[in-house]
Amino acid sequence: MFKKILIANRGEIALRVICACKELGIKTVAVFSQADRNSLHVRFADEAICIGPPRAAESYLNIPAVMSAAEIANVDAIHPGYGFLSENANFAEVCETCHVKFIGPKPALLRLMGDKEKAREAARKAGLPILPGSDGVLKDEVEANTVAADVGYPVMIKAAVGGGGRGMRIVRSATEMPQLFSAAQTEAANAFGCGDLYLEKFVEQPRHIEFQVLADEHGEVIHLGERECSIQRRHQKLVEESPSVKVTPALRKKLGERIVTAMKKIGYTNAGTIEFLMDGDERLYFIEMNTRLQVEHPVTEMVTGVDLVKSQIRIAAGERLATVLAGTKIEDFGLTPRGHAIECRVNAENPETFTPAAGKITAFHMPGGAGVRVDTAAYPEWVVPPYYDSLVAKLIVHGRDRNEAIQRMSRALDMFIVQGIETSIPLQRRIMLDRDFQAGNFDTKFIERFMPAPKKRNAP
Amino acid sequence: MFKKILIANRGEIALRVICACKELGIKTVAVFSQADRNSLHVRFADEAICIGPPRAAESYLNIPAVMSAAEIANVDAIHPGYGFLSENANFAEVCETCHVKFIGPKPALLRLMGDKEKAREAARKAGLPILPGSDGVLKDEVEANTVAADVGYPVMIKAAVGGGGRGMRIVRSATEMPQLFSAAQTEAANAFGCGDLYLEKFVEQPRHIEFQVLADEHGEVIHLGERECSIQRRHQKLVEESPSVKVTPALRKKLGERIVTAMKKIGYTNAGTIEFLMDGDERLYFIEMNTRLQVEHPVTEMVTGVDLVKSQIRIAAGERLATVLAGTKIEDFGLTPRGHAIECRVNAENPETFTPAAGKITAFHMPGGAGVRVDTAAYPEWVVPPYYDSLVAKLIVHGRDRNEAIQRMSRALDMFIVQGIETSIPLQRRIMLDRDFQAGNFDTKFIERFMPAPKKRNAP
Amino acid sequence: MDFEAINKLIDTLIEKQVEEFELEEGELRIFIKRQSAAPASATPPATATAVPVSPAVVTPSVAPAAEDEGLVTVRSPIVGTFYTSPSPGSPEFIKIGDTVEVGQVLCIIEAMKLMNEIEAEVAGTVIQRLVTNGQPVEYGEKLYIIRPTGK
Amino acid sequence: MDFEAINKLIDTLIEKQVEEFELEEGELRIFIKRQSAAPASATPPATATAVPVSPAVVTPSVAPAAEDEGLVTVRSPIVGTFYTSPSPGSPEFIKIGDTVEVGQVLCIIEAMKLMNEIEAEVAGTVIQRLVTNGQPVEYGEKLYIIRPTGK
Repeated sequence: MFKKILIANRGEIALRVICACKELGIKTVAVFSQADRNSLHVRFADEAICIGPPRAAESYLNIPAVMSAAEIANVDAIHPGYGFLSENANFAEVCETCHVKFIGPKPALLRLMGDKEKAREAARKAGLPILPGSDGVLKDEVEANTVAADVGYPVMIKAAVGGGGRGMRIVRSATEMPQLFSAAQTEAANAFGCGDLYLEKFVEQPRHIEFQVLADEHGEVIHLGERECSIQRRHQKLVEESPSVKVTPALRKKLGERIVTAMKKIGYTNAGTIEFLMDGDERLYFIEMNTRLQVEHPVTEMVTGVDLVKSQIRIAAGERLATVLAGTKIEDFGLTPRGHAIECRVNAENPETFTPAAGKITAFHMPGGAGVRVDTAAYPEWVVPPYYDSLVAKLIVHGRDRNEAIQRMSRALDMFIVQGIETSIPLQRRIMLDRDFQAGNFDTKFIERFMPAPKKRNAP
Repeated sequence: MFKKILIANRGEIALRVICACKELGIKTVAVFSQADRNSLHVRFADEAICIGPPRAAESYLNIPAVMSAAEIANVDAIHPGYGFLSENANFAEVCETCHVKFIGPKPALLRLMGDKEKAREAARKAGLPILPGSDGVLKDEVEANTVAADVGYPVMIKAAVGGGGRGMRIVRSATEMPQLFSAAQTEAANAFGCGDLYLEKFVEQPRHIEFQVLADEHGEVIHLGERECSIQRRHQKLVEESPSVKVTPALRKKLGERIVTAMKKIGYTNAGTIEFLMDGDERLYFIEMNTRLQVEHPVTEMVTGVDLVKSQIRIAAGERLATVLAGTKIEDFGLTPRGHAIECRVNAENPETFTPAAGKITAFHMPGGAGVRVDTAAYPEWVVPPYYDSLVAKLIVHGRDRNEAIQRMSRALDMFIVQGIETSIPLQRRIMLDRDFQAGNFDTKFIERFMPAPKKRNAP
Repeated sequence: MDFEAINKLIDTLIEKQVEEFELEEGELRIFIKRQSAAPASATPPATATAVPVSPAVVTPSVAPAAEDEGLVTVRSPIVGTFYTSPSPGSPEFIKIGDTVEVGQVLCIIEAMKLMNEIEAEVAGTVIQRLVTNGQPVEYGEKLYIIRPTGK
Repeated sequence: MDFEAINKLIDTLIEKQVEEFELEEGELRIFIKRQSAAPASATPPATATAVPVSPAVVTPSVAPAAEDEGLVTVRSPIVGTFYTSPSPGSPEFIKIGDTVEVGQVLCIIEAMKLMNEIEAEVAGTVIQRLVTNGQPVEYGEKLYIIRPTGK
């Protein structure tokens, strides 16, 4: 087992990894930017090293600075968390060169899954269902229209590299294609330095469902069921849960087996998430694979009893899945999750406009009690810096069934006091009380339908 | 179901009941003494009523004040928590008279179990194993010595009424009896207004093991396995866990069935705990029954997935156990607990001398993350009042097995920051690192053996 | 005992934040322990940083700063329901502006079906009533303000 | 009781961050315990009431109040290992008391097997070095204090 791990991240996820290391008896090294000197990941690590100024590009994304810190602290391994360098194949390669274990899959797999079109092709070859669309990158808008006619409009054109919605367009007819194709191409080229586009059938009101996998370095793979992440705004997840109301035990078993087979074919290692769209007929289509820990991993932990971060570390240290999962009784309950878990991402933002709201937290009271878990690096008087993402805390609840989980989330949100900054809590409270949400009737457009009409201005 | 419940308690347990009510959609009424005006149970209840000055006898133990509050708030039911009025048969009777549901067993059962000697006799008749000893109250020291000779020394003489170690003496020979008998008699008479004594065989280094039961008002009873509470100081529990390392599945099944049968015979309703001593040969003997929620109930909740407080409320509202437990899959996993749970009671006290340490909490940071639950009513700048017990927080962890639970508790204690007052955290950290504790080798004398020798004074 | 020197020593210990100091020198032995932990200015930041604790139904409408001017506030000694008269329809025990004697009944508070008479503890003029007839009151709730005779 | 000596002793304890001090020497016995944990300069209530956030290996030994007097602090622009000379055994780039020119190499910091030369950004006299040869340094860590020429 590793003796010392550097955590190349900040905030709640850095703290999450520190917790896992402490439980495994591994020393921890935090790195931090000048904006994060008073952070809890700095406070609770065994060592902490300032690696640069506040801007992420000069600190958390600065590979030489992170590697120098790893060198002077003399660590065995690096946990990248999520975001920042977690899916950076170059970084994973530098780690290999420096004989520091990168806790994640091999660089080649990071690279493969980082190229969406190649990933889609790899998934298809490995036997996963994909959306009908182009075979690889499109030559031009003429080819795009040919393919589109084949799969049927509407279609989605997408940048082969990159993410976050840039370089994406929905095309509803052949006449719209030329203009939208060239706009997407320009946007992709500007944003990612590559204007390559591909095309897929567009699903109008999809649900977002993803499967968690763990794969050891000896060829064993297991899936840990699904998470439903359809409650999103601007492609950012706001509420996640496991299991999904739409995934039956039969579907979970069938798709789960296909996923395990596919991951073995691809040679995947460590933790990963395979994202699917579900259409109105409850068919699932691969969209992409995230080759790292997900923000929403706790909901899977709650319903399986498996600590995913500890599993990542033990797998990276060469342990076999059978050992890593011993005592979890995961083989006993098979594919039936234990109860139901929901996570709300408490963001520092206006709950209606989603404008980020950095600033000082003047009062901070976390809910506790039965079935409640909070993952956070916030504390009273902490200043949420404006440089990074707006996640302040993850509130996770577990209940015997979805109904109890929703009731528990409602009361936990009621008892979560954050003052000094605006947060998404009021919106999430309304979501928990929403009848469609309670009935499980929602898709990725849920928030749009749910948001109130713009406020009327006061009469003059 | 009830519309509004009054919580006749304070601190973390009042908050615990508020959480349960919120999840059930029931309105809550907090009562508080003048010392608790700035308490979280007051903050989070729907209504709050000051019922008296700081002294418990004039507020939380003041039946007319509590009942007047119930009357003006117009509640359907009262949850008594633990301590205070929770085992007070008179209070339960007053509730009945006022047509307010007392959430607990019937007054007759509170009265029966409140008299230890009668309880022991009832347990024996209902088929539970009891320690050999006197048949009821002892006439005098002569009869005491006759019985003692029969069961063999050492024996324990105990007050028939009361608790907390007063009126108790260990007698190791016939010659010691007269003096110790009269001392115990006087103490019991002074403390509880009744000098009645009974006698039992004394177990030298017992383990303290207790079983949780739930019984509905239609004659159905279920047990939820055991808790091990041997880590005590001055008869006060410091660390509790479930399951016990000493209770095998066969023993759990056998004793569990006897308990269920006994509770049906006795006609018990609502939640209760049956306490046993375990001797060196792993035989269990009934000592007493607590007719209320226990402080350490969360460890059972963690390994069963059953919310005990919500169950209490639903049972009191007349629901059947089958409904109350629907969805918990308790029938599926039968008597095999899910993983392992440990609780540490974080008390405001010196961790070596146990002197209570009331005062202002200047910094308060609760641990979070995977498998960690905190039940507390404390917050930064809160002043721990000197009038009540010293419990500041309950830290509960859950792990896939005992080993993971201990590692998790260690890291959670490391990350639990309470400043301004002394707490038991340093002692509990040492307990988690203790090899005997880790190996499961301990009994109720553990703390004595574990405590350091008194510090030497500086040489003059 | 050189009081000046000790005084100076203590000042130094405070300034340098020394918690314990012990000195033995021949006949002399001195031990000083300062109060630790207590934050210098805990008064205002307390409420600012703490969880804002505001009870749901507790505080009644604020009375005029009674105690400041020698006025006497009559508070409820029990939880119950406040009544201004002995029975519905009967005249009130007292009216605002009335002069009351020590022991005179001001109102009743019903608790557990019992009528508890609340008596004046000072003689004076009733200048304000802070609760309304039939209202539930909690322990310590302000009922009346009396200006004692001669104030 | 030598008050001056005690005063000086306490200052030394503070400077060296000694928490407890005990001495017996013939007739004399002295014990001093400093206030621990509480941050000496809890200026904003932020640090006082918040979880005390003190990084494990971060802050280097406190430098003299450099900026106040027009002194210039040279800080590390990267994370790495600090060396006073270009290679083991070779002479140091500079010594305390040396006068340096703008652009003159003060030291090197090794990071990722690369030797990064750290140059003076002002001309002046090197009056203090705050890290030792071979020591790991973090971003922004104080390396040297220079008194600019003419100050």
